[in-house]
Parts: sequence; structure tokens; C-alpha cells
Amino acid sequence: MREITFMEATREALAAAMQADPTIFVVGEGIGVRGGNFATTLGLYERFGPERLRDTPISERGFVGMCCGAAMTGTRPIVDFMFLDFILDAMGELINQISKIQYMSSGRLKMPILLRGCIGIGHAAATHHSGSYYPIFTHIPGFRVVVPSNAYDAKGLFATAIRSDDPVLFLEHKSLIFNKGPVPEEDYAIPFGQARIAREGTDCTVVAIGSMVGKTLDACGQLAAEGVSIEVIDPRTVAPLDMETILASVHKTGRLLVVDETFQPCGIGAEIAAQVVDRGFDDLDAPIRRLNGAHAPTPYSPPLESAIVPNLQSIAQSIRDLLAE
Amino acid sequence: MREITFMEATREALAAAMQADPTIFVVGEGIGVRGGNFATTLGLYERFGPERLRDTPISERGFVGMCCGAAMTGTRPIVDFMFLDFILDAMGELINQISKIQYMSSGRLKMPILLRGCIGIGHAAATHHSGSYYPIFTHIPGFRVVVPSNAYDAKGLFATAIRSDDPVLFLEHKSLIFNKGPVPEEDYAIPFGQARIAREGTDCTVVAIGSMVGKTLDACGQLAAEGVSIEVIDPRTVAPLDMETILASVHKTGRLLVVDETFQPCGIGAEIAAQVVDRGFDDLDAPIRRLNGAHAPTPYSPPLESAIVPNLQSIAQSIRDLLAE
Amino acid sequence: MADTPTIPLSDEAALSLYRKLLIVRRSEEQLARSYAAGLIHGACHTYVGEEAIAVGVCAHLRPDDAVFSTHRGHGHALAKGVPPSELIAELYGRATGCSRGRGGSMHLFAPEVGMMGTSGIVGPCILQATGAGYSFKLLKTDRVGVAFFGDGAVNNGAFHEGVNLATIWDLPVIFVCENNQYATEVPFAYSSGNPDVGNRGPAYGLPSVIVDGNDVRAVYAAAGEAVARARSGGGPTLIEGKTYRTRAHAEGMREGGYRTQAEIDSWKVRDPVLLHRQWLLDEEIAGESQVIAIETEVQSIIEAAAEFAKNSPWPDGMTATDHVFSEAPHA
Amino acid sequence: MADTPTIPLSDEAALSLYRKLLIVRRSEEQLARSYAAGLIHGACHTYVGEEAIAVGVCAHLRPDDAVFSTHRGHGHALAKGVPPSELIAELYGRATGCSRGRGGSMHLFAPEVGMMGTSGIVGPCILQATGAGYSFKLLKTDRVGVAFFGDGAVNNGAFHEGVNLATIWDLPVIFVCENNQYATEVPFAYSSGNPDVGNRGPAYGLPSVIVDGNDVRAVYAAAGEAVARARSGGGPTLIEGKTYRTRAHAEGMREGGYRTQAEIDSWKVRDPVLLHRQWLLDEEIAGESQVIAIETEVQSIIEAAAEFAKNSPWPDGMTATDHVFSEAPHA
Ligand SMILES: Cc1ncc(C[n+]2csc(CCOP(=O)(O)OP(=O)(O)O)c2C)c(N)n1
Ligand SMILES: Cc1ncc(C[n+]2csc(CCOP(=O)(O)OP(=O)(O)O)c2C)c(N)n1
Ligand SMILES: [Mg+2]
Ligand SMILES: [Mg+2]
Repeated sequence: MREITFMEATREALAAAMQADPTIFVVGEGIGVRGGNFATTLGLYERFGPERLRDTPISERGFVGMCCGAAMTGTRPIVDFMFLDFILDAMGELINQISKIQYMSSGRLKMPILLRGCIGIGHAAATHHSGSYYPIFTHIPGFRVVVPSNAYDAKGLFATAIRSDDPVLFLEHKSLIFNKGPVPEEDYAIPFGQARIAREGTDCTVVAIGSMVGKTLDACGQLAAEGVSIEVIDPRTVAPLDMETILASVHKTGRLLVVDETFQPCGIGAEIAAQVVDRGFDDLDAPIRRLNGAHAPTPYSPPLESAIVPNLQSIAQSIRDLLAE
Repeated sequence: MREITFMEATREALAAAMQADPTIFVVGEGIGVRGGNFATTLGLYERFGPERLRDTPISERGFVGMCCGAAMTGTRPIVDFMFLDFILDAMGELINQISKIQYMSSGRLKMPILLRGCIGIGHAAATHHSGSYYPIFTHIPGFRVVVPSNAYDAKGLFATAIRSDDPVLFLEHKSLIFNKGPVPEEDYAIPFGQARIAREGTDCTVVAIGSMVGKTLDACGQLAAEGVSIEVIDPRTVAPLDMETILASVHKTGRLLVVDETFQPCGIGAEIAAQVVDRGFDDLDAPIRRLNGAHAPTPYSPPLESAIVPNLQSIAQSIRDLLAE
Repeated sequence: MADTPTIPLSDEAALSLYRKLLIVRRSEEQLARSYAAGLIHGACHTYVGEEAIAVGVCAHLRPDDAVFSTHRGHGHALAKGVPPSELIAELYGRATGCSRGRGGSMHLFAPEVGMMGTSGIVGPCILQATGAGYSFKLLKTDRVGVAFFGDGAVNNGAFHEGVNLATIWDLPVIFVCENNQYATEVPFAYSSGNPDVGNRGPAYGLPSVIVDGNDVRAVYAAAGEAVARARSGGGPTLIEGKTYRTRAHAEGMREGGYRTQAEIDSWKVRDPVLLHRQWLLDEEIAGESQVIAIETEVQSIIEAAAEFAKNSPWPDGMTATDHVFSEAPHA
Repeated sequence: MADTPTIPLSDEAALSLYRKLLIVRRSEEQLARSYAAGLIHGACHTYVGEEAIAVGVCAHLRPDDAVFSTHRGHGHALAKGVPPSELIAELYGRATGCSRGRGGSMHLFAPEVGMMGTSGIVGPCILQATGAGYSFKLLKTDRVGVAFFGDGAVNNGAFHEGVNLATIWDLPVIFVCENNQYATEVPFAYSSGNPDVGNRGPAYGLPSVIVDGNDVRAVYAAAGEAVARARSGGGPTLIEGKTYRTRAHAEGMREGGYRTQAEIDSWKVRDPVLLHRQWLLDEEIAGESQVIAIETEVQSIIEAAAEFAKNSPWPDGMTATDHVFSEAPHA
């Protein structure tokens, strides 16, 4: 199969959807002529014109709120934040409006809005261009939250996202978006809430999110040489979260580690751990462990930056420690 | 000891602090002449004047960002949000600026800002006046988060909050603020990160947050008649979280339930459960359970509203269920 | 205040405005009584004194135009076509309310008549109306979006961002500021360095106008121009109606000394319902008996609505978490 | 453009402006070379072409005045007194950088000289400068707060809310908009319905002025008035400097076709450094040799600074989580 990048894969899904549905439009800074800071919309302005690829002023709250109103009145907006960090200025619109409109209108209004942005730590982007924040949107009711780990999933999940009548956050890690992988040319959709077993194993379950999937698989390769068999689960969406697949794996392995770049307190790992110690208590042979990025803003300088993110070594060590329990 | 309300207790602490330190000022809508929607500043305008009790336009982002700049330049701002829901329009200033300034300046700047607001479900306030959102501020590094359950604690924790050089969220549940309790007249401070054991017991540990403490104590009273002995822990601050006290209790009881009004996914209960299944695994005799408000916006009508919040019955039932495990 | 633009107003339309003014006024009075009687569970922000604005603007709107409003939204909902029965039932918390009991005073939804929602948060309606304008333009319709908001919203970033977006993209949106001079108790004269709103057009590049918000014909004329411009692709308009709320910010709230009785009384003299009634009589558009007939009709509608609300069922607690999502996750 | 206010400029001050302009220009050129050489790890937004604004404004500031800036903040930091060595070291990610390596191009902190921070998020500096003004007024000092921001920030709610708050409370704040006509590649003429910023004073009720941002004397004069007004309790001022950045938005970024070479060239002719140099010579404030002496001095400062940065130690990874809080929780 041909190989294309994660970003090319989402762009293919976006172009196909925009071709099929004239009510879809995209707003963001530099997503028109320029084709997006991360090439999210490259070439689409020429095909679909300025009303459907709309460059915006630096008015994040404004255009998010505007897209809320648009989604209530018959169109399907996509907000391209460039860096997801900029979403914070629109939190009121997201949490008090977008997530609540369907509920408050008793289902008489839909909220087909897709919010996308680049997330994650890397490239010395420093603290205002390294945020992820998906645990927050998992906490708040009313959002679908997608964190793909590879190009194939990115295309299929994007296709589902753009057809959803619910608000979706589609989050693209800066260390993944230019990674290539095999991606079919035809259209396909991956449902939300279905985890992928990225590697089968018997000694321990590791749930890894987004950019951590690849690092965890690398660590498992290393550990295989030590005779250790790890099962790696990529939830693909953190809301909804496919707990059935995780619970089934823990039932088999008896051990669980969650690896996530984002902050530990009240994070995705906390939620998974809490559900497993509730519903899978009898399966557990050891404490549940979490490995997260440091609970601190993201520093700029490479030696500081690399000190705060889980890496192959720390993942491997966490697995070894857990197996020793 | 004389009894005063939760709100009177915080007002006493506020007045004393403002008297002692002329760099403290308060901003908010109607906190001047009117004395605050919830009487948070009643009588203080007359004592301290308009520069220190500053009525604001409806510019939440603006005055939060302004207070960030003020805190960097030698004064100690207090933001009175009335309803905490309105904080969402200021999330960018909070998460990208206020929480990060000390870190980014390598400790050369302090951030003595106190953010307070009324939280919680009740009184048919509906979805824009019922939010709590403290799990979000627990997730993000850089905040202290205080959720008092009674008048005595409110005064002592407020005193600590107002002296802190870190950003503090001081959150006051609408069903608690007019409750009376014994409060000493003199000044005292309760340190952050020290839980209170609200009731001693041996069969099960229940951690309850804010407004749930009283309901849980009521449920325990009922269960005592059934011969059940429950230990109830009130963390008082959710960031920092006093895990030592919780772990010690679980060591004794072997069972844990966390009762919290806020959303379950990636919430406070998730964090507590994750830490206990890690650090207290061998102490656990049963699954850890969480009882939360429903994962939905807050409806207005009383039969809908009461259906989404834990109450005496559901708390008692959750405890019974856990004891049956 | 600026010149009143001239838009023809037929006798029939003039009477219809009066009927609508009364519908709003009598509904509000009913709600105030209901609040005092304990039938309303949460807040209740009445629109008494400001009715001419909603009525004058909505007279130009079709059911497929989209209205977005704020915490003081009863009047907008009624003027846009929500039956008084559904409004009152909503504040009573009943399953027959326009929001099925989920909303109360501050969250009124009736998309079937283009009432797209009111918000307990000040500001978002300005942005959402802009978004409706975006949809309507992209879909190549002549529908318009309308935002009603108070003077308090004008100092909020949502105003600045929304007005600018609608202007640069020429969207069919009418921004209607109801300047009742106070945000709860904080005077607009204190909270804004510029005492007017309708003079801010040049700062953004859109037409703006100040009208007497207690004169339904003045509002009707200004809104007529703005709606016509928007429908024909001429872009957004900012309208400021100078007005006053003669009741408390919310029912049950103390006045708190921030405004004088003399000030309140001076505005009561300019009651928009009475002003229009007097004009109808003075201009001999209608006689006393015709006017009384309307009043009687409206009175009975409101009485029936209150009765309906009181006899309506409560929502079922089992439905409390329905409709968070439109789809099951695996769909 | 509006009249240039007349504020006396001594020969000494005129030369000092030139030296400062050069410090900024040569630092930026050094950083651009360093970026190309791979010594800078993240983004690098240079200020080339806009130096007259930072230099003209900061000439009036004392170390205890507070400056807040944005992603394009090198020039503001230097003009406020951050040594070039600490700026360059910061972009190199070294422990000796003004933010100890935590910040890079977009997060410059040097509170010891009143450089209170730059931000990678557009907007907050406007609010924070307002807050500094609040502190300085409450503390009864004559210090001032200054916000530097681009045209891109003007369409943001932070501008609207910050300018209004400073105005209604008469705070000692100078809002300096550097209108270089583009927000990355989006033209201000597209993103705002009003092409000017310095004409918006009346919408808010504060004095505002448009100046030639490439003319350091014009900026100096306007800022001098504004700072004097602020220090003496006269409240805030909004200054728009019309200018242009002649390099890419950030180093390494493609131009992307949003502006023509002819446009860029036309602004290079109005280079603020060369313009001031020529004026010094024309007016015989300095001779060629005096000017060259300054240039040589600055050149050696920057070379030494780059050398210092290159030889500086990296921060220790073990310190990566220090300073999240000022106190241990139990303190
Ligand atoms: C963002 C936000 N902040 C604060 C409030 C609390 N609040 C409710 S109504 C109100 C005053 C609104 O004034 P205005 O916009 O003039 O409308 P009016 O009540 O006068 O009709 C305030 C401050 C709110 N609802 N939303
Ligand atoms: C809130 C926010 N949105 C988007 C960005 C991404 N961004 C960085 S610089 C920039 C353009 C800024 O333009 P302007 O304010 O005119 O400053 P200039 O770069 O022209 O100096 C944008 C959109 C950001 N930093 N912050
Ligand atoms: Mg008002
Ligand atoms: Mg610019």
C-alpha cells in the first residue's frame, strides 16, 4: 500500500468530505491561501474557495462561538486551531455552549462541529505551543475526543469525526503529523470508542495514548529481548474510552501501566486506573501504574524539555518495575 | 463558640487580611457598593473604598488578565467571580499565564492571586450557574484548589489562601455558604494539603468533597444504625491532595468510596483511586468505587436536577454495595 | 439620538405590534406573580419596560430567521413566536416548557420558530448570531441572524470579536443592544469609557444607529432597514436601543440603592406599551374599544397559558441525562 | 497620519536612540544567522524593520516601569534593558538566558529591568500591562505599564477589554500597537473592518494617535506625551505605529506569496535604522566617524554576546520542574 503522512491522510479525508458535502467549511488563521501552518488544508482553498476555507483574525473565542451558531443553523464547521493551545481563549464557548446545546435543546439542535489542533511536547516549542488538554475535554460531558497515533487511524477517525453530529476534538501530535504509514486511497471510517491492540502480549498491559504508542512499541521491542511479553493498547479515542478492550487485556495479563504525555492528576491514566480497580479488581495482580509527563509547564531548552516527557527508557523501566511487583 | 455562616467566616478572614495588607484588592461584578451577589464583600466597600473593592464590567477575561499583571507588580488581587461558571471565559489567562508565570520567570515573579466563586448544583440554577470545574484546575499544574465543607474550615483556609504567593482557587458551594457553624473570632490558618477526618470508622473509607461531606456524614449516621462504621475524610484542598491521610485510612478499612458532585471521568475520584491502587494496592479488600454527579449538563427543573446529584440515599446505597463486595 | 428612519407601518402592523407588546408584558407580569407564589424554581429576569425592542425587531423576522439571546430573554422568545404557555411552563419546570424543563428563565430553546437559544452567560449570543449569518450566507439563503444583548455585553470581548467578524465577512446579522443603562447594578456610564453603543460603527466599519428603545415604531423602522440590508447581502448592522428595565434585575432581588426611585419613575412615564397605545388612539389607528378587545384577548391567552403550565406534568427524572450526544458512540 | 507631537530630543538622546536601534538590529541579525546555523531550537520571530517603536517608547521608561510583550518581543526586551547576551543565550536554550532557558524566543522574562514577560499567546500582554497600571495606581507610584502588541491582537477580545478597563479606571498604561499590516500572512486590511487602530480612541474614550512607526523621533515624541500623561495621573493612551517587518514572520518560514517583493522593498527603503542615521548626519547631530564608532561598539557587544551564549552551560534537566510553585504546599 502507498505510504503517506498522518497529515496527508487527514487532508485526504477532509477533501473527500468537503467535496461530498457543501455545508462543510473550515475556519482558522492561515488555512486559506497558505494552506495551514501544518498543511492541514494545503490545496483546498484553490478547490473550494474563500467561503469554505476562511482565514480568520486572531479571534479564537469569536470564531469558535461563531461556529457554534453555524452548527446550529445547518452548516458543519471545522475549526483549525493550528496549535491547540489557542483553544483556551474559547473555553467558555466550548464548555458552556457547544457541549451543552444538544442537551439544552432536548436534542432538537445538533452540534456538528469539528475542532482540530496540533498538540504535544517537542521541537522546543515551549509552553504556549505544547499543550494537549484532552483530559479536560474528557472530563466535560458532550465531547468526542480523538487522539490518533498513526496515519491509517488518522484518516479513518477523521472520516468519522467529520460525519459526527456531536462536537469532536481531533488532536494531532506534533511529533506524529509528518510520520508516514500505509493508508488506503479509498474512503473508510473507524468508529469512535474502539481501541486497537497495537501489540499482543501476556505479561502486562500497557495503554498508551497518541504519541506514546510508538514509543511504547519501541520499548516493548527492547523488552522482548529480555523475554517479556507486553500487550499494548491504543484507545484511539479517549472519549469515548473503550474500557472493554482494556479490561479484557488486564483480565489476561493482570497488570496495567498507562503511558500518557499529558499531566497525571485527574488525567486519562487516572480514569483508566479508576475503572480497572472498580470493574477489574479481581484481575489485578499488581498495583496499577501511570507514567506521565511532568506536572509542570513545558520548558524550551532541549535538556529541560526532554526531562519532562516519557521516553523509551522511562517506559521500559516502568514496565520492568511493574513486572517486579 | 459563636456560630456564623460559611460566607461570614470568609468575609471575616478577608476583612482582616485587607486591614493588615493595603496591597490586597478585590475585583468583580457588584462587589463594591452592593457587597457581592453572595455578600462576599458586604460592608467592605465602606471600609476600604472603590480602589480596593472594584466593580468591573462584564469582562472576565479582561479583569483576570489584568489581575495577573497586578500580581506580577506588587499587589495581591482577589477575583470574585460571583458564579464560578464565568471563569471559563478567562481560561486562557489562567492556564497559559497565571499558572505559568512563576515557572517561566524561574521563580523571580510571584503570583499571589486568589480566585473565588460560588460552585455547585442546586436551587434550580441551571447549567450556566451550577459548574464547579475544580478537577480541571487540579489537572493543570500551578494552582492550589480549595473546596471547604464548613464555616470553620472556610475561614482558616481563606486565611491561608490570601497569604499564598501561588494562585489559589477558593470554591464555595451554593448549598454551603449560608450554613452556620462554630467559628473562632481570632485569626487562624489551616494549611493546604491537610485532610480532616470528619468521622472515624473501621469498615470503609469514604472521601467526600465539599458539599458531599455533610451528605455523607448524614448517610453514615443512618448506616451506623445498621451497625456499619465508616471513616469519612474531607480533603479540604484537592490540590494539593493529602493522600497520606487517605492511604492511612484505607490501610485501616481496606475499602474506599469517593463521593464528589463533579463529573466522574478524569475527576478527583479518578485521581484518588489511581493513587490508592498504586500506593495502597495491598491494603485493598474490594474494588474502589466512585459516586459522582451525572455526566451531563445541569438541568433546571427540580425533578431533573435532583436526579443528577448524589444524595443521602445513593451515598448510603453505594456504601452498602461496597461493603457487600 | 439619531434620526428615526422611515419605514412604512400599516395600521394592521401597528395593531399587531401592540398585541405583541401586550403578550410580552402580560406574560412577564404573570411570571412575576408566579415567582412570588413560588411556582418558579430558579431565577426570573423580566423584560418589563424594554418590550418595544424585541417586538419592533422581531416584527421583521420570519420563522426561519435565527434569534439568539441572553439571560433576559423572555421577550425575545415570545416576540419570535414561542407561545406564552411554553414559556411559562418552562419557568415552572414542566415537561411542556419550550426547553422541556431543562432550561428555566435563562435557557429558552424553540428552534422550530427560530428561537435558537438564550444563554445564562453574557456574550455568546453575539457570536452565535454571527454564525447563523455565516450559515445563511454559505447556504445562499436570505435568512438573517439576530443577537439581542444588554449594555453589559458591550464591554465583553465577544462583542468586539463578533461585530468584527460579521463586518469583515459581510454577514446577514443584526446586533441589537438593549441599553438599559445597568448591568445588574453596575452603570454603563461607569463600566464603559464611551456612553453610547450605536456610535461604535465606525470603529468596526459597519452601519450603526441609536434609537429610542421605548418607541416601538422607532425600533421597527431601524430594524426594518437593517433586516432589509442584511437580506439583500448588505451585511450587518448595530442597533442600540436606549431603554430601561422598570422591575428589579431579577425577581426577588433587592434594588440595592444603585438607582433612584425618581429615575425609575421617569422611565415608567415612557412605558413602551402605554406609549404605543396612546399613539394608536391619538392617530386614530384604533378606537378605545378595539384596543380593549386586544387587551382582553391577550389577557385570556396568558391566563390560559398559566393554567396550562400549572397543570403540565413534571419531566421524568429518568430522562435527566438524555440528549448529551446525538448519537451512541459506536454509531 | 496624525501630527507628530513635539517633545524635545537632545543630541545625546538622539544618539542614544541610534545606539539602541543598532543594538536591536544587530542582535536580530545575529539571531537570524544563529537560527540558520542550528543554534536556536524553537521559533525565532525577528523585529527587523520595526525597531523604532520599541526604542522610541522605551527611551521614556525607567527600570521600574513594566513592559509586557508578545511573540515578537526581542526588540522590547533589548530596548527595556535586557543585555543582548542574555537574549541570545535564551534563544540558544542556555542557563544564562534571561529566562534560564525555559522560554526561548517567545517567553522572555527579566523582571529586574522591568521586562515582565513576553507571551506566545497573542493578547494577554494588553491585560497584564493594564494590571501593572492597576498596581502602580493603587501603590501611589508614578510608574507606568506598557503593552506592545501587533495588529493581529487588535481584533482580539483582550484588546477591547483591556483598553476599556484601563480607560474607565484612568490607569497609567500605554498601549502600543505595532501595525506591520499582517498577522503572519493574514492582512490587517482583511481581518479588520477598520484599517486603523490609532483612530479607535473615541470608541473607548481614551486619547489615541497614529504615528509613523519607522520614524524613531515620531515614536519618541508620541510616547513621551503618553508616558508623561500616564505618570501624572492622566490615564492611558493608545498609540499605533505603522510599520513593516522586512523578514519572514519567523526565521525559516516561507514567504508564501501573501505579500509582494515590491511591497517589502518599498519598506526597506524606509528602514528605521538608516532613516535615523541619515537624520543624525543631515542635522549634523553627529559626524560619520561618530556614527561609525557607535556601530563598531555595538558590533563588538553583539559578537561578545553571541560568544557568551555559545559558551554558556545548558540548564540541568534535574531543575526542569522547579518553580511551579513559590512555596511547598504545607508552608
Ligand atoms: C460572562 C458573565 N458574567 C457575569 C454574569 C452575571 N450576570 C448576569 S446578568 C448580568 C448583568 C447583565 O447586564 P446587561 O448585559 O446590561 O443585561 P441586563 O440585565 O441589563 O438586561 C450579570 C453581570 C453572566 N451571566 N455572564
Ligand atoms: C491566541 C493566539 N492565536 C494564534 C496565535 C498564532 N500566531 C502567532 S503570531 C501570529 C500573528 C500575529 O500577528 P500580529 O499580532 O500582527 O504580530 P506580528 O507577528 O505581525 O508582529 C499568530 C496568528 C497565537 N500566538 N496566539
Ligand atoms: Mg443592562
Ligand atoms: Mg502584525
